[in-house]
Amino acid sequence: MDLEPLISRMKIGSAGETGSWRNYRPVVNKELCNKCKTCFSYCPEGVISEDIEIDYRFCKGCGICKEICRQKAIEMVPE
Amino acid sequence: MDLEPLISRMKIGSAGETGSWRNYRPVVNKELCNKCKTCFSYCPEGVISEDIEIDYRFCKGCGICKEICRQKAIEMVPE
Amino acid sequence: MLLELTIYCRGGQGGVTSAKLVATAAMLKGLYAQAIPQFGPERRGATVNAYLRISDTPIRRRSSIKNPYGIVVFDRKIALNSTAKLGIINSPDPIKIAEKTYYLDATRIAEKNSLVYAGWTVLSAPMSGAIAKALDIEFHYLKEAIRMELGEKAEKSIESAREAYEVVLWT
Amino acid sequence: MLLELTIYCRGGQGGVTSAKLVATAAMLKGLYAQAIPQFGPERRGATVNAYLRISDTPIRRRSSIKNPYGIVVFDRKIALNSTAKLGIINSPDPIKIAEKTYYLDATRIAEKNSLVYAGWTVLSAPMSGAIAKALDIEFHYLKEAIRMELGEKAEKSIESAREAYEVVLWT
Amino acid sequence: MWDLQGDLQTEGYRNGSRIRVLLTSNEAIAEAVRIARPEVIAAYPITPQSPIVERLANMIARGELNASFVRVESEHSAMAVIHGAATAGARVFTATSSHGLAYMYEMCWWIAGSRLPAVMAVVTRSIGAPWNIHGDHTDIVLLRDAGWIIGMAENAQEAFDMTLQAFYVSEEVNIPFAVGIDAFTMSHTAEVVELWNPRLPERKQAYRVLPMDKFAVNAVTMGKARMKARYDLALDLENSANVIERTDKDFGNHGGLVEKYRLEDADYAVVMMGGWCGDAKDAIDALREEGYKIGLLRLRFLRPFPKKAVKELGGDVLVVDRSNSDLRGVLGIEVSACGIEARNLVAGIGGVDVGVEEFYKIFKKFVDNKIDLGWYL
Amino acid sequence: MWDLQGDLQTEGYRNGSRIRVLLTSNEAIAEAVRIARPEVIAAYPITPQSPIVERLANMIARGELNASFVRVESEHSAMAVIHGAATAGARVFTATSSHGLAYMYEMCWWIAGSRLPAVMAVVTRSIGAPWNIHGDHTDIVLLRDAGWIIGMAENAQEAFDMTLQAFYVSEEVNIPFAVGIDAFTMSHTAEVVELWNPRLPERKQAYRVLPMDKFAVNAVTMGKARMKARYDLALDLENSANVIERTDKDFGNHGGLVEKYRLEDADYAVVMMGGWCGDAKDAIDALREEGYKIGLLRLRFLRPFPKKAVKELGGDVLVVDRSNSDLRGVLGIEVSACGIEARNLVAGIGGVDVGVEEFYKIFKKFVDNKIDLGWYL
Amino acid sequence: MILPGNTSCQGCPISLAMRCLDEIENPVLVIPAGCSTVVAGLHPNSAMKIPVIHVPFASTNAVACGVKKAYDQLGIKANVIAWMGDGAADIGFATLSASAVRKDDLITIVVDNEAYMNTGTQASLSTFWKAKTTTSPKGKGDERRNLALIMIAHKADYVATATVGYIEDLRRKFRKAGEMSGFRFIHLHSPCPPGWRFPSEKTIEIARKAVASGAWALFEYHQGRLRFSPVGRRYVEKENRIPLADYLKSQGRFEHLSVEEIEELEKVIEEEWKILRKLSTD
Amino acid sequence: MILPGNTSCQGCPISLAMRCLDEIENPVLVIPAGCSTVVAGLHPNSAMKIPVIHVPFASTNAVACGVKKAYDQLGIKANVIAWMGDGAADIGFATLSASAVRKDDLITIVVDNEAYMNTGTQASLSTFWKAKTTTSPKGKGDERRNLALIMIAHKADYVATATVGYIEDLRRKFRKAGEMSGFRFIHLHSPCPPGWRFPSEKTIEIARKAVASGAWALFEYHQGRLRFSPVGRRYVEKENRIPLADYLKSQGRFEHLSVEEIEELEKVIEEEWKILRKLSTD
Ligand SMILES: Cc1ncc(C[n+]2csc(CCOP(=O)(O)OP(=O)(O)O)c2C)c(N)n1
Ligand SMILES: Cc1ncc(C[n+]2csc(CCOP(=O)(O)OP(=O)(O)O)c2C)c(N)n1
Ligand code: SF4
Ligand code: SF4
Ligand code: SF4
Ligand code: SF4
Ligand code: SF4
Ligand code: SF4
Ligand SMILES: [Mg+2]
Ligand SMILES: [Mg+2]
Repeated sequence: MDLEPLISRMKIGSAGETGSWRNYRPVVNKELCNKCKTCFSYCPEGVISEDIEIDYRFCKGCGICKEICRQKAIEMVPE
Repeated sequence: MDLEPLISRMKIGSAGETGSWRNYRPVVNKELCNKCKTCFSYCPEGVISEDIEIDYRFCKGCGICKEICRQKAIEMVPE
Repeated sequence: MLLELTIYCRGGQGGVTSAKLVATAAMLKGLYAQAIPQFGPERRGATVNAYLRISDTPIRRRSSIKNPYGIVVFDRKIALNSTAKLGIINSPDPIKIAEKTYYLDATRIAEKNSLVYAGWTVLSAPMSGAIAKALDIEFHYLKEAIRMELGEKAEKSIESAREAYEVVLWT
Repeated sequence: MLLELTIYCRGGQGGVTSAKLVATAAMLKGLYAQAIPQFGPERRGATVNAYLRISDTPIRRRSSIKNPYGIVVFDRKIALNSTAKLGIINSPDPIKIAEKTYYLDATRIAEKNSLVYAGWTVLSAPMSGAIAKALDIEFHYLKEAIRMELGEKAEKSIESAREAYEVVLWT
Repeated sequence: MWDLQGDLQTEGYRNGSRIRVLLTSNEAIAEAVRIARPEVIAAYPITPQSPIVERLANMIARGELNASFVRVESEHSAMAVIHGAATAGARVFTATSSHGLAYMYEMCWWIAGSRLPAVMAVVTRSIGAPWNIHGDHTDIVLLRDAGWIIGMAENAQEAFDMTLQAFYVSEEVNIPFAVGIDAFTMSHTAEVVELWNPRLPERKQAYRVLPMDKFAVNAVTMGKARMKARYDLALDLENSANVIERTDKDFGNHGGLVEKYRLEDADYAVVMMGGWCGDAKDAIDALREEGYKIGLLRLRFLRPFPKKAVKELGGDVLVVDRSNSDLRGVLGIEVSACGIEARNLVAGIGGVDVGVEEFYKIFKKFVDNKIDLGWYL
Repeated sequence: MWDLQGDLQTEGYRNGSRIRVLLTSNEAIAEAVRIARPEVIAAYPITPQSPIVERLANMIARGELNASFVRVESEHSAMAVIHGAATAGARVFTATSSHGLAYMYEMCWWIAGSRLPAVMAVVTRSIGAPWNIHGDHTDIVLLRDAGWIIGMAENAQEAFDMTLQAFYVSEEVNIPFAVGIDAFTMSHTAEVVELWNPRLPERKQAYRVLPMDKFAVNAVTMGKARMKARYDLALDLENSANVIERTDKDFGNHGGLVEKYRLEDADYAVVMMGGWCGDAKDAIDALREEGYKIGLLRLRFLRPFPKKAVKELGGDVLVVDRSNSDLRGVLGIEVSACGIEARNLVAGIGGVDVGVEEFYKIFKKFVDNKIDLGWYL
Repeated sequence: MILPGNTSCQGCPISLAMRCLDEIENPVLVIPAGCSTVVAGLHPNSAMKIPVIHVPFASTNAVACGVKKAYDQLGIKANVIAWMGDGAADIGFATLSASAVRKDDLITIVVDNEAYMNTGTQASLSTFWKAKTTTSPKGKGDERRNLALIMIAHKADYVATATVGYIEDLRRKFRKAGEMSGFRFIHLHSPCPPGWRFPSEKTIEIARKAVASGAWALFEYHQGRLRFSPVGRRYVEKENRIPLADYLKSQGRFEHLSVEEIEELEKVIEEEWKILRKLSTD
Repeated sequence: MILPGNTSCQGCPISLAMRCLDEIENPVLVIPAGCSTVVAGLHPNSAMKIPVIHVPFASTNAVACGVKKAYDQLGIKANVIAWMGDGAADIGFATLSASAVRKDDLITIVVDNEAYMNTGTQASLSTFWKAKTTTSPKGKGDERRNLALIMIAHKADYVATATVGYIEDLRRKFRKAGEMSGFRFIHLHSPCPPGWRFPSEKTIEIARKAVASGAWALFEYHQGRLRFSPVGRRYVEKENRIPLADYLKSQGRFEHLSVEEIEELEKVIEEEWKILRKLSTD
């Protein structure tokens, strides 16, 4: 019996490199950023690290990080 | 197409003459009865008429009428 | 040898149980047996049937019994005219309901042994005694059968069955 | 004659709609046509395909298109190397993606006509213009098709389609 | 005469009393339903059927269709709602797919046993586990014991025509009617359809229940009567073939229970049903060009099963199935049960794409005598 | 070794390591389940299946069976609970009938597709409308596409043995197993059974899901993989025949996929399944006495279908069916699909009583060549 | 609305409740599997003076909804009644809930005998905590579901509890429901002699003890307001109630309960009253 | 607990909520059909770091119950989570209700995006009154079902409402649920950009507006007591709230609403608050 059709295994990028979905790229202004980590908490994709680096391979460019940042430290730049 | 297998028609005594199920027969003592109609209201079978006559063809002998009668006007007599 | 019996009784009187007791007794005797209830809702007081098959070879058929060798009647009010070879009826007086009819006052026996539940006299034990007797099943098999079915609560039933086994008469 | 085209675009750009518009235009011209979306969840931004078949006889087949006669590319970022006869690409500059490639700046045309919804430039109208041109479908059929699909809201789209129809170039 | 509105913004391309429009089979079914004017519609979303119901919801919202649309919480309830409405005398419609059909399965039996006319579109889709939203026929064939008329269309035109015929036939014979179309390759593929507007008769049914009636329907029923009801259903279902054949000309002339494609002189016959028959026909044409005498018997109906047409098949027979029971396909079993020696290939399960090229290869193998029972994996 | 308690107050009549007791088939199944020691049981009441579950509930309450008994609100949930428990690695059991089977139908597909071992008793009963609580096989045959092993016992002994075998086979091949018995004539008929106590191996299954795992089961799966899964299931189901045949001797020696009764020299063969085969055998004996060379092929399994045994049938064949698909019986279709020319009688629907006398008449007609396709009404 | 000589057991609460349907005009009954199916008559007989549509177990409110929608479309007046047991409310709860949320214009009556009686007294979600049934041989482990309260949380247009113990109150509620429109829900306490194990003549007495002991609260909820019914109002206060044991110990299904267990049950019941009292305040 | 690069749409609330599952120890997810199925990964990939059992639409709580019962029998510790959309709660409501009454030891999380998103935004029982969906093209005619309130009426051991708009509060509730045992229910407000028709960057803003306008109440119910959550407590009082229109008008699905309709909605919402306030008193 071949189990493979029934089993799906953990994978980063289960939908591929979703960075290609982006129209806009979030860019963090390190000057303005106070490392409050709010963007880290609210990124639906979980692509912002605790030291506020964005993994552009997978960031879909939703813009939530930009909106949530009280410091206005994130800008959405057209791809 | 024969509809009969699907249709059931109204019938008194749909389960036959259920009076035969009785072990005890409720008998109304007309002396004691004040025609309050409580037994009429509570007979599950609906076999007590408004003037407190019991239809023994169908009375199953449950004894509810005897219990509910405040006048103790109904006695359960062994069949 | 295949014996088929139909039991006529009213819901609450223990017709099915009696079939089971006798069937178990037959099994203990080394025979084969079937005990069959009526298929459908059983209402207390309403007429219901049960069936019993006993054989010395495995019983394969399981359809309903149409022409029983014997009939068993728990309640005299269930009027019956049968052409069966064997009849067993709960009645203090002799009544002929089959070629050879056994009769006994099972109600009295049951009441004497206080086999009365929620106003209903349960006749399975005495009637099974009568049936066993009529079918030539030794009493000790029936006794064992009642024990298997009822466990510790069996004694009163065994007593009733024994009395029935002994007193039943035939016409 | 059976023409099969595969449309490559990103979710939200209007690839399926463009297929429908061109198919309808072909129908109005008296041809037969199929417009086929990708079968499954479409996510905004993700690469999706659509398919288009046009024929002068009824189209019976409905399996996927494996070796298209033409390919249509809505987004230059979707890199493509094809051996198709016909290519149509949204690009300000000539790029060769097929034997004969049409190109146009559909994004600019759409934006000019403010075909932008929720941050997404919808390219169905201009791209359908380019496809119609490449397939030799007269513009008035496409115009009618856009009316059928969009009703009163059709005008801006018709404009874009017309401009595309006129400006598209080929290499 | 025409009152297409809303989704059909214009009248398209007129062709006599017909108009040509580009529609998916889902949309074509919804248009047919509009014309049939059911009074009660209830359905539950499921891919790939949802667009049918959404389009109907739109028509109703726009006032183009005077029907009650009930948003239910499940398919069991969708079928229950139309069961109730049909009992009360309304013309009814629902649609489903796959797990939805499985979830309403009990009600499918009940409505058929109740002899209530009803029409359901089934957008055929694979049943899990595992999940898969694509096309095969494992769902619709499950109705074959339940006492339903089961049709499978090949294209949007036939989906439209068959849906209209479904209302007519169902109400004529008091048996529910399932109209099958393939997931996506039909349900979501837009193509040219000629719409037209037949005058369907008023709702007709063997009985209905009204407030002052004094009878019950479907009470506990003992053996003989219950068996008689089941027999009548089976018999009337068998005889519905006559109504289907007789009215075929009124509903698009698609051939009745079957379509025979290049069969007259065929030494090799393929038996199939559903949307992929179009691809098969193209493949057959190609083989014909090469001189192979091959043809297609397209089953338009699974119930009543076209036994006569199957039995008439001469030469070698290959059944290509899109559903399986065990290793065999469901059609394979049905065809063989007609006393035909048939080979059987199961293909296209879970939406596996089988097109002209594949059919060409399969049929080639068939005429070369290289297929017995197998799966096209 | 024996630990029968509670309902079995004594050890009955010992016969070596076996004891003889008087049990209904419902009770016999419950006893087999006790011996198999499932960890999770979930079931929903329905006539005539309820006594199975009540007996199990009793065993658990008395501490005789260490299982979790989940009182669910429906059959869909009953199957879902045992699906979940099986996924987590527990041995599981449920039981149902008729509408219950129809109501859990989606889950039946899911558990089979998931390749989870599980055992279900099906007390076969007619499916409405109209309501009817009596016996026929319209319910259990509905599992034939779903990927289940489907057995039908003839008597309480076989019900007991088959239930034990079911746990073994199901866990060996990773396919759920339905054990069928007839409503009332078996489920409620007490007869002599020899109980015995085989040592079943520990629970075994192809996979299970545990808290620290990092994989998903049954995610959305595209065509090829989905089709492969369905193929594997069909293939393994077909091959389960080997396991059934091989272990037949360990589970009562009932004959494997079929029982052949007086078939060796028969010119006339009857094909049937279920409890009424006992009556048929008595009728056959009577006809044999009269010199008719008639025998019975009793199908003990509908899936895997005993194709080989059917194909080996010589002479005239009559299939007596207790379920129908259209006018034909379900077994009639299956047997004919094996390339056998068979007559087909549908009988006993909705509990219509067909006994020795009736079978005698039917078989007489058969040998007199007076039956083609028909209903015994 | 039910005729004598039907198949109900002696002392059956369902038969009694069915008689009261004459308070409702133009009734059309939709009945799923359960004792009511049997009581309403076996083919070819119907015990009912009104039309009955028998339906699958889980489908009641959906079928009823379909019937009503059709009548509305066809211009026919009717009070469509989804009449079901507590078991049907279990399996059909999704359907019932959806019907309430849609505010289907029909009357739902749950005839609650606290078990699956028709299949032999198996525990339902309504079965009283610790009651013995054939699937809870040592007493049911979990508390009963409070259907009426849940229907209030659904914002049903009319919610009432009733009992066969007080027929006038029951009839009044049937009548009231019949005169209104919208989604109307009645939860009907129905002691069942064979299922609860008491003699058939005690049906009414036990029903009344349930009220007097606080085990069954009588109220109506309408237009956002909960009101206790006159007949049971004095039992809102715990001190007016009879001991719960009086109610429980008259039934075989509770024979096994210890004093401590009954105290536990009393506590749980009082918790429910607390919520009801909150809801009854303005 | 979900990995980057999954199939969720831009700005998806489900993906965000799934991240928070790391608050719960030993989780085993049971997921029925819905967006969550897709987000969790298409074969052969799983986007989740934890085990996922995909199950039929109506079966979630029952499968979860089976999983948990098996682990209990086999001596395995786990927090089994029935993770479903509002649509799965519709079709599976009987199952959910029974699970609550049985007090199954598991966590039920309803990720409520107020429609059947995965099949194309059809109205569910949770869909906000008057919201446009593909099956309510003129706005939905009936009010949303208040799942949390209904679960309170079920006496669930723990009931909480939460929102992706306040992640700390959400995480706290996940954590709390994970540390308890018994039947735990979390109703999670989840604004969905494509379904509600707003730009993907607005998910959080809209979620917060729901709270600030009173459209979404944040509370916990535990041991018979309802407590409003700190983050939303000030909106218990109507005068502290922002206008409901602020919330509604930021979404395409409410574009068509008139001022009067919004007032109607405000009234209905205030009625619900009334009940909640009653339940929060001692
Ligand atoms: C899908 C399905 N499952 C199970 C049954 C079997 N069944 C018939 S009646 C019944 C119990 C009815 O209980 P309830 O609704 O409380 O009514 P009561 O008999 O107690 O009045 C059950 C389980 C059925 N008919 N259909
Ligand atoms: C029995 C059944 N009916 C219908 C479906 C189709 N279906 C899949 S997902 C879905 C909607 C899911 O809605 P919800 O639970 O709210 O989750 P969401 O996608 O909104 O997150 C539906 C109707 C199904 N899979 N099974
Ligand atoms: S939210 Fe803004 S300030 Fe805070 S960590 Fe992110 S970028 Fe920096
Ligand atoms: S744009 Fe969206 S996905 Fe990208 S980092 Fe910001 S929040 Fe995350
Ligand atoms: S209850 Fe008693 S007093 Fe009243 S009418 Fe009946 S018999 Fe007479
Ligand atoms: S004994 Fe029962 S059935 Fe007879 S009259 Fe009295 S209440 Fe009615
Ligand atoms: S079991 Fe109870 S509810 Fe059912 S018919 Fe008998 S008395 Fe009535
Ligand atoms: S439709 Fe909404 S809930 Fe579904 S994946 Fe997209 S954003 Fe998430
Ligand atoms: Mg009940
Ligand atoms: Mg949702």
